[in-house]
Amino acid sequence: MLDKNGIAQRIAKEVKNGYYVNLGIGIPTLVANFVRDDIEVEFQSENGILGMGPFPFEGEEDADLINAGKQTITALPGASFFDSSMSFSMIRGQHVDLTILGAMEVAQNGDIANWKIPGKMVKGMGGAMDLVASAENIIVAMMHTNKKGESKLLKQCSLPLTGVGCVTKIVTNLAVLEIKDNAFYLVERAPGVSVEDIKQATEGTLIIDGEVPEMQL
Amino acid sequence: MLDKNGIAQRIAKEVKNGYYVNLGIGIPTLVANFVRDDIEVEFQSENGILGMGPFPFEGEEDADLINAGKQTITALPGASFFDSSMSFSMIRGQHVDLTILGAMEVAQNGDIANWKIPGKMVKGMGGAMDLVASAENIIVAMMHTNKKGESKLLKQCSLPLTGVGCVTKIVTNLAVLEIKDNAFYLVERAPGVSVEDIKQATEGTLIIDGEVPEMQL
Amino acid sequence: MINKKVANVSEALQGIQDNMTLMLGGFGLCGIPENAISELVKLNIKGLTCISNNAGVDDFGLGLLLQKRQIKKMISSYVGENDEFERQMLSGELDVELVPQGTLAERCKAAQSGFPAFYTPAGYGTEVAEGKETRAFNGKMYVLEEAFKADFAFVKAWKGDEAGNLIFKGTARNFNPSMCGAATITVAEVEELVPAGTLDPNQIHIPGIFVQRIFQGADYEKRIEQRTVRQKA
Amino acid sequence: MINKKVANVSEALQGIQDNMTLMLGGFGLCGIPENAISELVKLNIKGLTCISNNAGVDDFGLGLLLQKRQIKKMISSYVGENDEFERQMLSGELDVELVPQGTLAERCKAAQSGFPAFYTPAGYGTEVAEGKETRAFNGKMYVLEEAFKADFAFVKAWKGDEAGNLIFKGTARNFNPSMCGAATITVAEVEELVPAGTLDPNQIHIPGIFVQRIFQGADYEKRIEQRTVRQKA
Repeated sequence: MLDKNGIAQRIAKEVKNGYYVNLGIGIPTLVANFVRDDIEVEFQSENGILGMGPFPFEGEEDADLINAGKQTITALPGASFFDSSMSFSMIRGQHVDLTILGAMEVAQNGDIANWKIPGKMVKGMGGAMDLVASAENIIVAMMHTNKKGESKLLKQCSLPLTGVGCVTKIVTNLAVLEIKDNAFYLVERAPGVSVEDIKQATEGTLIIDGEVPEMQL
Repeated sequence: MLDKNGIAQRIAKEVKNGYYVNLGIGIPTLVANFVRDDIEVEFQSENGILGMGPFPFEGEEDADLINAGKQTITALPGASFFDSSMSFSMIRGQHVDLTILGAMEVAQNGDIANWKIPGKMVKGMGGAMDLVASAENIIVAMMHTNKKGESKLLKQCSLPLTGVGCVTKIVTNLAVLEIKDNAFYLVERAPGVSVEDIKQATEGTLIIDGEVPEMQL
Repeated sequence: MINKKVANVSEALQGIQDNMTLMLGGFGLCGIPENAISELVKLNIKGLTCISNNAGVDDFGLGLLLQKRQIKKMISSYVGENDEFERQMLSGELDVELVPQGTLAERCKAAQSGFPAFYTPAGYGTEVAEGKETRAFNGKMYVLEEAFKADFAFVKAWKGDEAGNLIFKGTARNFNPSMCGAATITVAEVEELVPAGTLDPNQIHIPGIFVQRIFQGADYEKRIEQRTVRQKA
Repeated sequence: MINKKVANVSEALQGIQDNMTLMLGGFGLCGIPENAISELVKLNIKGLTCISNNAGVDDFGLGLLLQKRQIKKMISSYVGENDEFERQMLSGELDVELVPQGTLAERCKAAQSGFPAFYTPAGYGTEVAEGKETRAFNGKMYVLEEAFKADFAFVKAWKGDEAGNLIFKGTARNFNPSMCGAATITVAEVEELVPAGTLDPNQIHIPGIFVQRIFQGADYEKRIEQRTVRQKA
């Protein structure tokens, strides 16, 4: 079973040479720490930077340089700043190659819910609705089950949707899964996790096609 | 009767303090020469400059600095350069206060035709359709009649339209006219031109309301 | 050159009234019009509808207006950093319209550019699209979203000149450029106001035609919301 | 940093084929991709559809492609400076679609930004609107115009870096920025190509994400179409 860093580490393997990548808040942010040094990648943050670097050293924070999570960041050589409209031109125009974000629920038809729980304070969708509706390549990073132990991979989302039919890949603490033909296809097991464990934790239709390899990190 | 410079001189009086102005090719270009020095005005050229200055001195031409007529120009202090999309945001968004352009025909309902003569080589509308469809304040600068002596102020345009119901004021070699209620209202006579001369040269409905003053240049 | 310079924030806000709709630039606390917000607090303008990506924190940014109950409605994409906001929203004192971030930016930009409405894929199939026209183009579904209408836009730039030309810095740019010219009156406050002709005309982000009033702001706090650092190796 | 640098114009045009649709930046002869046009002539690519505000003059710019009958169709706003163009159009050899200038820019920009279509007032009530959807918003009529689709966009910038970031100069900017990322492959040629990190990230007009290939152009003629001067007093 993976921890949050393990999920991020596995997702980092999906980041290919030449990719522009948008990372959501939470586990996705950790992915940057695990991307191989020998490939060319640029991180986009939707508040207006391409070529985002690591957090600044103590004392070098710049109030005018933050990411979408409002954290102080740095800019790498080759970076650029732009306004929100151009930022979403990059996203909507499918110039960003990969979007990684968290979710509360994913359905087997690719629907995703990650912004609102009825009855609780609604903080807003931020850029998530634009990202999921626009990106061709979306990976969801999340725990397989919620705090109550209930599956987050469902036949149908119960929470208000963020986007419809948009998720193609999910990496959880238990498995890597792909969505097609209205089902979750089990692609890899996390280290030490059995197919049976994954079946137990998945409410939606789970397709197991032959031997399922353990993931290599 | 005015010549082209006279028409430009009369139109210059319509240019008010604080106006951003787009000047078309031909007579409108001459207007810049007659704008009072004591008011603040900026000229926009739709190929991407605000704060356009006069032509450069010999030897100071810059191939990267032209106006919409492809002529070499200069930039005044406070000028800015921008792309075509932003340029038409200024125009479509009605940030440009006054548009002055030429015409082949104007109809008494405000329709304008200035881009195409069937059977002749069509050069294109350039930015004229965007300008006339967007601007709230359009002045047409033209001769009252064409080379054959036929009126260019018509009940209805015979040529393909550039825009519908958009012209509000016309300055010709004979008169200043306003368009309202589907008619041309005679506002001023050019020096030495009689109301009768203007009647003769106007095919569309001409409204003469009381004494018509001679224009002051 | 058309001079847009006004003496101070007080002159810049001339004409502001209760129940107006305002656009305010900034992302989180980054690039917000601090001087304009302070003046709105001082003038105690009430019943405001604020179009702004976020709602500040309890004691800074738009949070200052919320404390004094000056805001009737917020139109934002994310409002989660503010306890007073939560209290007012849950009690029904504050009306909130949540808009996807890219849609928020483009509804401003559309107003700037004279586009009445636009089709975006964001929010299709969600409650954001409820009651709105949806339409397929090339097999993909889009939602029709309308341009905003606002009375004042308050933006913050790094440098500006008397002609109203603006240059932004870093990610403090964010929503500010798209709000310029998107309201009846755009007020720009800048950290440094220079004479016309000082800025390179190639480097201007927003030409002065989109700005009605400009002034040099004072006492910028530029508070950092999430100070995050790494250790030197 | 994702490196977009290619060695030369030949490498930059890899994959170009007959019958493709191209976008080409420039206004008149100002800011045109001179190197890409020369290479298209050299490769003798035929049957092209060219989206470009103008069609060059007889012996420069797109006129060079017209001379060799490489263009099947032009999509432009103004084409009046070219005798060969006129001859081919009147004889029916060349297909021409005239588009209002602002609409031309925005059909490129829409492709760049992922907007399938947009409503503009330009051309309403004229033959440009024939066969197109029209619609009223707030009592004003608009025409629905669709985003362009193109295989290659050829743009010319002043400075660029290896990451593909671009800076334009003067009015040579014009249509170039809106065409970046509006085609499957965007090729930028620049007068000066510098290492990544050299350009101020605040001053970049087009971020490298919109550019697939960049190279330093050679032998820019930058011909002036209408040399106009005034006399010293």
